[in-house]
Amino acid sequence: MFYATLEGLRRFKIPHKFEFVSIISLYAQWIREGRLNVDSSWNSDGLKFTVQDPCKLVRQGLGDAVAEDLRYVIKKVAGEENFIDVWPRLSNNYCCGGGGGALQAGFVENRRKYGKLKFDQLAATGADVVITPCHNCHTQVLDICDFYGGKWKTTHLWNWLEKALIIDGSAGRAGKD
Amino acid sequence: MNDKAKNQKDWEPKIIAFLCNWCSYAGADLAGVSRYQYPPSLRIVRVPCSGRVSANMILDALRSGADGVLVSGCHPGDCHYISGNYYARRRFAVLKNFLEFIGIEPGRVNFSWISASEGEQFAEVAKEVTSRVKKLGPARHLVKEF
Amino acid sequence: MPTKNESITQELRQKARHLLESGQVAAFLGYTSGSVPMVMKPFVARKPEDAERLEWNSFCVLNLANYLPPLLRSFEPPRRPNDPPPEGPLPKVGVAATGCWSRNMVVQVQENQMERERVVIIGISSRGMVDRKKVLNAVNHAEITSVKEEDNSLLVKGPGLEEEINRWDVIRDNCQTCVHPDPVIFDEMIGQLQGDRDIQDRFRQVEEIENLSAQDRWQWFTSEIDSCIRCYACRNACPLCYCPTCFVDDSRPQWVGKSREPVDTAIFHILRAYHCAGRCTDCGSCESACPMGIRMRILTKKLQKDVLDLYGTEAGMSIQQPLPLSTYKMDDPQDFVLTESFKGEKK
Amino acid sequence: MSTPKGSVLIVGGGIAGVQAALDLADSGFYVHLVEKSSAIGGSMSQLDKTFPTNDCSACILSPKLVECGRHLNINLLTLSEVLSIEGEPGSFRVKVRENPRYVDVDKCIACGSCAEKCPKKVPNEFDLGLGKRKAIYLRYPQAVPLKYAIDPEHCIYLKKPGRCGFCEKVCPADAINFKDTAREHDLHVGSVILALGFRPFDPSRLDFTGYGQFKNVVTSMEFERLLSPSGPCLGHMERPSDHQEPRKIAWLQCIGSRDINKACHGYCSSVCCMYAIKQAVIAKEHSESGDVDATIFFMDMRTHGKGFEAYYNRARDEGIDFKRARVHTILPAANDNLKVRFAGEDGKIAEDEFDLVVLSVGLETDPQVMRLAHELGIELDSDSFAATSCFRPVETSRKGIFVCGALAEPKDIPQSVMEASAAALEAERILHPARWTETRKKEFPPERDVHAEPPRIGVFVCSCGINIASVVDVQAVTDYAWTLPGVVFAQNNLFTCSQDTINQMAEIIKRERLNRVVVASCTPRTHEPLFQETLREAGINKFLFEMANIRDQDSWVHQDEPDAATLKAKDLVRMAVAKVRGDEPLPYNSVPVTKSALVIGAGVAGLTAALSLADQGFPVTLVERKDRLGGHARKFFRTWQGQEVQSYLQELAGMVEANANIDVHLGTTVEDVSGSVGQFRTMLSDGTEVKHGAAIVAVGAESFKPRQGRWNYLYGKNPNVHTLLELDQRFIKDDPGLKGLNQAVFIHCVGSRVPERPYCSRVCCTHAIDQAIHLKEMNPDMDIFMLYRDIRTYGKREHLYQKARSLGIVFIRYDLDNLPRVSETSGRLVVEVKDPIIDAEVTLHPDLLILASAVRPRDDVGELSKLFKCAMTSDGFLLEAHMKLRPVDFATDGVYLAGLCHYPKPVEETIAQAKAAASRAGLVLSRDAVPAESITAVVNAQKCTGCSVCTKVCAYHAVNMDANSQKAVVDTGLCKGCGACVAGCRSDAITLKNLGNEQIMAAVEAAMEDF
Amino acid sequence: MLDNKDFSAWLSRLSDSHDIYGPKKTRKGMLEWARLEGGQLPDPEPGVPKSSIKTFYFPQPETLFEFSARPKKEDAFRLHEPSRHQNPRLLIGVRPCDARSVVLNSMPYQEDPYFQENRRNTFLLGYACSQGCSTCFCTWTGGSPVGQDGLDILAFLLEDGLVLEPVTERGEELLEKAGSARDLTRAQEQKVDEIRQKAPASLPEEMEPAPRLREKELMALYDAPFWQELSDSCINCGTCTFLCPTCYCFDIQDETLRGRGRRIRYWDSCMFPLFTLHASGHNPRGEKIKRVRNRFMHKLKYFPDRFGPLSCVGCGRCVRDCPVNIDIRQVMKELLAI
Repeated sequence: MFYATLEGLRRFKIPHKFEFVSIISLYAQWIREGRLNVDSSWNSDGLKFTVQDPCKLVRQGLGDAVAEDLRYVIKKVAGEENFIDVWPRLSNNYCCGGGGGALQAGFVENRRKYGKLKFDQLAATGADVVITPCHNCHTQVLDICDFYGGKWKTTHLWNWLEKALIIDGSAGRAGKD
Repeated sequence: MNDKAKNQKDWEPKIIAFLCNWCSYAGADLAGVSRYQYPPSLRIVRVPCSGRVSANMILDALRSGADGVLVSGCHPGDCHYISGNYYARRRFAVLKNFLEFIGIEPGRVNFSWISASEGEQFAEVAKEVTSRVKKLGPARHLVKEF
Repeated sequence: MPTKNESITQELRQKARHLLESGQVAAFLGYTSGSVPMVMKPFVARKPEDAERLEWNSFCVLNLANYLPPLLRSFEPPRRPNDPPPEGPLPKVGVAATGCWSRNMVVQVQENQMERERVVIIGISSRGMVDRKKVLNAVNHAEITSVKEEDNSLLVKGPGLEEEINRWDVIRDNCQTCVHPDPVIFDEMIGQLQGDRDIQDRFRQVEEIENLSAQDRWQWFTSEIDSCIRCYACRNACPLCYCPTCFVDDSRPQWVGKSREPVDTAIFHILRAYHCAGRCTDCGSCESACPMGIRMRILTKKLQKDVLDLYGTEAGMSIQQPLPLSTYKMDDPQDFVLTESFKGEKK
Repeated sequence: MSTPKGSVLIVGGGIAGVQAALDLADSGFYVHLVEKSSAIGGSMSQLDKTFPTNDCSACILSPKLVECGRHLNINLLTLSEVLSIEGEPGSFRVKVRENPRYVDVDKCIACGSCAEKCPKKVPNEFDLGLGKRKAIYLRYPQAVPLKYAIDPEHCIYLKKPGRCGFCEKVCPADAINFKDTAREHDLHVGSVILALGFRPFDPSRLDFTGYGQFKNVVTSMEFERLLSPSGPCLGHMERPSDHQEPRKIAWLQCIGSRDINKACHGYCSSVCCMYAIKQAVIAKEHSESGDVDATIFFMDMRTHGKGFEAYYNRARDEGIDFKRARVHTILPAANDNLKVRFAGEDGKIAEDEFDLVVLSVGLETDPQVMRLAHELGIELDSDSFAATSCFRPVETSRKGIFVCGALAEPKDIPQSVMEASAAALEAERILHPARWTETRKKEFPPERDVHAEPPRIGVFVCSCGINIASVVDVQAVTDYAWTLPGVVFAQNNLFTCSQDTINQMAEIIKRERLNRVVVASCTPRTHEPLFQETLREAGINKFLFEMANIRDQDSWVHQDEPDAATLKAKDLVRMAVAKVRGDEPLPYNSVPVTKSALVIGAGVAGLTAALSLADQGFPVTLVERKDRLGGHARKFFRTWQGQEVQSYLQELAGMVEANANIDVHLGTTVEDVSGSVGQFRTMLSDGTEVKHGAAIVAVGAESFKPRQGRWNYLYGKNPNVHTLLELDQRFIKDDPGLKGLNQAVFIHCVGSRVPERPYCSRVCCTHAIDQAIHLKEMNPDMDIFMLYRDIRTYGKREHLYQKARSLGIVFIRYDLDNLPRVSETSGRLVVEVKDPIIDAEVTLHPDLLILASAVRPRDDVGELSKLFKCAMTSDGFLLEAHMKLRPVDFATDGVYLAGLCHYPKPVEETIAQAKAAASRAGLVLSRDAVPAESITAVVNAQKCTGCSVCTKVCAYHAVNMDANSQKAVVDTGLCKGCGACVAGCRSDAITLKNLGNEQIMAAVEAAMEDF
Repeated sequence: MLDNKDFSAWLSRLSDSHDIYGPKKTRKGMLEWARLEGGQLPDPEPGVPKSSIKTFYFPQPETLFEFSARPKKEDAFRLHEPSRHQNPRLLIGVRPCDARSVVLNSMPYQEDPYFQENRRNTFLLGYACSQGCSTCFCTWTGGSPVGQDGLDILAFLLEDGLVLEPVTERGEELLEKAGSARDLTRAQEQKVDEIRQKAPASLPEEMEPAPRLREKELMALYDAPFWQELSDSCINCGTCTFLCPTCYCFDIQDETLRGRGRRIRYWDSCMFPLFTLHASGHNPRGEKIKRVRNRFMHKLKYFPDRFGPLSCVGCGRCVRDCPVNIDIRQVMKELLAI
């Protein structure tokens, strides 16, 4: 929806006043502004995080800026030292292999074959968690992790943001388990 | 007198080097600027172009007592005078084979291409030529004596 | 039945007489015989009746091209150096020419020493010329007072001597290894063209020396030339050596000492040969003229071999083909260049 | 406008600035050349070799720099920046800030002792940080001026006065000046030329390249330094990570070019394809192991320049792997190697590992330059290059300020040099009334006639501070010199080149009545002119001089062997004395100039050149073989920028016809040419004899018409098959028939880049695409297919290509093995071609088939080239004197070329080249006499055999056979003194003045003397 | 009479105080002068060696003096005598024609210290010719195959040894040291007489051209038409001149080498382009025909006019080795016919 609207307006040169902003950039902005207070001390076990740059959001969508924001948020949330970047990265990151309807249309074998590249890339990081800020990527990364025997946990970003959130700047975290 | 000097153990060869003004002579200068050290055997004669060097000149150097000769010019294509080194290349190719044919030792008469930016290469060539000549010992074959 | 050379002699006389009679040429350059067996006299027939003195046999060893430019000049009206050339066509000269001689004529045309239009060339495909020294060796240097030639043999006579020698055995080295016996330019032919000869080891003499060590090569070279008396017969018999002042005659600069000293003699022979590089047709005149039996032809043969190997050309094969040392190709071989061989060594 | 100023400011000391400076200074204008760094030379000085000739860059550039540095009428302002420019054409006030060098340039002798002692190592920007230099440094070994400079950023003393200061202590010339300060100059000039160049694109912005991440990913400029013998690894080609020689190298094209995505540079940088090929070729050559695998990843191979396509073909034959693929990512691999993933044209993913990856980075404008342009009011285009137009290729938006080189658009060296001359011409056009008003001229006393005197030789032995004296026993050498024959004076000096010693030397020459001088010091290449000038000041001919190089070629290279070095110094002095004894006074040759020009060909090039000269007051004879002006351009519709050609052409022709200085001969050809630079005499077919000082050949070319053979494509058989120019004709007539068409197909490279015509015609891609766009704009519903081999819309023309694609024009690539097939069924055209992307045959039914056919040289160019003794390429175009640095000169002095007879090119390049040719011709026409070489060949007619070897080996046609005497004669106006004839002559009949065999032999013999 | 063994022994003794030379066959089969050591004997081939003996009188080159080319050295421009050959030379197997050439050359070189010094220092032991060769004609020139002119000792070769006859005083002195000489047997005496008789007869009939040529008018000979054809075939090489024992023209040159110099005298030939070339560039003998003519006119007219005999000893070397068969005998006949 987000990308479809963005690209539609762009390609057909439809005049508009929309500004396209990802929630991720807003998270980052709010963290920078101090409106969201996050603290990575929860991650005392040193869970390692890595990331998937969704094509529609980054490469074809809003570009490197949003991907940098994504990393900024993860580092804030999980701790600077616990983030391991992939290579290639940002706009140049690999596609998850599940796009273009592949997840829905039933080409399972092909999809997993394309996904092998993504799997190898993510596995090479040794991360415990892969952040996938796109539902489509999420499902694909989840599937290839399962299929190829990955050890990581595939999640969205907010799951962890919530863990690191400091309510009122003082009394512990919300939803601490 | 000359021979006596040559029989001494600390014999240092004298090598006449005909260097073209635009490339190899400049390369020799650059070797100096860069302080690349090489044996003090060369006696450089500056000529406008390797195409200026004739067989007669090379033989004259040997006849005068040079232990070796080096002729060096611009790399093919770099000639300041468009094509001088191309003609030189043919003259020298034929001459070098010929001199070796009549028994002049390979290494007595040498040719190289050295550009103005190849200071180190110049020093390398100077060393190589000197060591070749040293191995051969003092020139005798075409040295005029009286 | 006349021998081949007798037939050629007849036809040559006929053609020369015709050329002289008809006024097509002012003179005809050929050979006549003289007082010593096996030595022929280059001869200029100036009148039709002179043609009868022309003779062709296996002892015509000197290259007639050598005589052509001065002979042609002798028929030009005298003029000062900067006077314009005389108007109208100049007298022509007829000449007999074998393969190598004709190739030297080509070189002379290329080098601006004569005009092709001014010579009428009677081509003779060469069967090879006899080396007088080989004959002398064959009879152990006994005195020879007469030699009679058949197509394939020589009958040699002297005080207490009578011997038949196989002709091919005493043919000059250059003729034995000759690849191009046919004239490359001619106006008329006597006899047929025989085509290029397939010689497998035309450079064998050169290769044998190449295979020696440097020391042995020097030994060979010096012993070959040590008898040289600096008479310059080799130079003067050579159609390439037409400089009014040869480098040996120069005193400013003094390239080479003028006397009989080993180094100077060596340099004379090196430079004389080198000056022929790419121009020499291996006609063998130098060697034939040498009174001391020096085989200086091997030097020019070596140069001929290298020029052929390196640049793929042989002298005088056509007027259009450039002389190899006055031209170049971008990708001429340069393995001999130290800085290039460095590359090779490291490979 | 009142009388303009006779001086010009040039900003930027790269090859373009230097060329413009030399052109102007040599034709009567005073030049201020402002360079930001400590030495001129620009980017070209950093290159190893140049394409397509593989010339050594430093070797060919250096002489120009030295000339610039020594020029009496060029004021070199290094370490300087322009602050402001006020005023108008003819009179600009310029403020320049000259930053402190901290080294007195009058004193510095560039011995390098300072840098040797300087403790502070700094990354060397000249090597792009790959190597180190000191805080006191020389920008590069051949730097001009050859003076050290202190980098205040890093100098320990300047940061903390009192500390360090070693350089000051060791400097033998007392040249260090820590108190140096910035100076401001107010310059008053008539015109300004901006030659600010480019900077290489910084690929760290493009993360996929891994640049900055992986050590073995380098930019192409860095790789130049790695290849260069003067670079950080002395030409050994090492990769940065482990200093091993790379065995397998990849080049990635279009890094920072043709990339509207991340690099934001939509334009093509024009030069990268060629330099990548060059680097690959050189890497293979350089390699010590001899087996370097080179792979070039590219989109379109753009080898559209003269000799480029042949270079490309040769590179392919030599085994360089060209992969048409866009690389996705560089991945790290073991041993610091790099893995490259790419999709081939077949769509298959492949992977390859390399030791080294070179990023062929594009050219962009430096932000500092953008700021300066902004401050000066110079408009930049959307790509941040100086905005120019096709008809005014070197004019900026501000009148009187001109631009040349890569500042206006990415371009190669010859194009930059051409524009530099063109910019110089524009300045001259404004300022010509003030020619020679501000220039200086050196005056010398009359020379003493020394012919009859026996040699009286003076020997000056230089200590060069301690540069020589610390190794060579200079006193012993001086004493020794006294004993040599002919020597009547010998002296040792601390610095022979210092001003006071020079003055003293002049006095000694007079007092001792010396008639020969030997200086034993450094290299004649830098110092000979200085000492020769001293001889002239002392009233003797400057050719009575020799140098013995006892520094660069002795003391500096035998530092640990003082005895041997001293012996060698004596030998060198003895050799120089032996040589100088034979030196004779030589004439300062010159040829008086007929101050008018002949321009052959009245196309755009000829018209422009004629006008450019006539506007400066030089009479011009313009010869055109056809009976009207305009040439090839009469068939053009518009430039790639959209300007209409015909109206421009009419205007141009009108101006020519109206110009009283131009004498037009229509329907006329050149019959015969004699004479040489300054004094040509040309016979025209109409019987006129023209005397002229210079000539410009602009005879154009023609369009290849594929009437038969392999490239016919039914041309001339089906009425709907056109060449580009024929379609232009229909555009010019505004043919309504074009609007209703459904489909058009263009076939590129018809008759270009094929075995019988192996060059690229350069203009056709842009032309065809522009036509396609025009068709599409006329009728947006028209389907248009471009069948191409490589799209070569170089430079800013790339935007057209992008536009065409965005308009929906379809591009299908073909290659020589798979040519499009054109047939006809019942009058309708059928085009079949294989589309490699979809891997399928495509059948098209165009209403219009346009053949982008080759530009081919005219057949009669050969005749003309013979008349002017000019060379031709194997393709049949005229061959300039030097592909890189003399793009509009012929090897024959005084003859210049412009336009299509040189090589196919668009109208803007033709105009620039025509102006450049006019500028070069102006060098001759602006003076009363042109200097000619003094050291020339001379024939001894008595020895000459007339064998003509000399005439054959002379590259300048300076030796000819005298028709009467049949002896060689030398035309001293043409002779350059190379001596190829001398070495070729068997009878020593031809020799070089002062470089004859006797003299060289005297030196050789002297070298061998026992003592 | 010495048998070969004693002869060899004698030579061996002499070689302590003399440098001995004689004709030997080279590896190329030709007879040439060679140093004989340790009692080596010359090869008893008939005919003359390739080179004449003028090399010993008129060395190629002769250093006249040496000098330093460095004016500021102590020995600056001081001329010094070259170190000269010390031992006297003995030439063995000299043919009478060659020996006679020394006498002829001595005429113009009467005052030449170098030539005369060499002559003093050189002893000639000649071998009488028992049979002329086809190219020999000494008898025409005033010589004889058994002539004594110029020799110190004349020897007749017999099968078992040689018969030695002293000709000069110094020859006699030399012979005294030969020691073990034996008297001639009758047969040997007869043999020697036979040689004396028969040898001249084996040669062409005497013509005595010298007096006849002296009588001829110079210009008539000079303008004779046959010179043209002669010069047509000549290649102007120096073979005839350099092999000729009586060609004595020389040129002089200074040579420098590594700071030293010397003045040398070396053979010149009237065939060569530098011969009589003036400093102005003019050469009175600039054309081939003039050079060819000069050689023969000098030998057969100018020399006899000045000194009496022909400047030719009839050794036949030029006839034998001229590459174009120019035959001086023919020339003589042509001249005599005028």
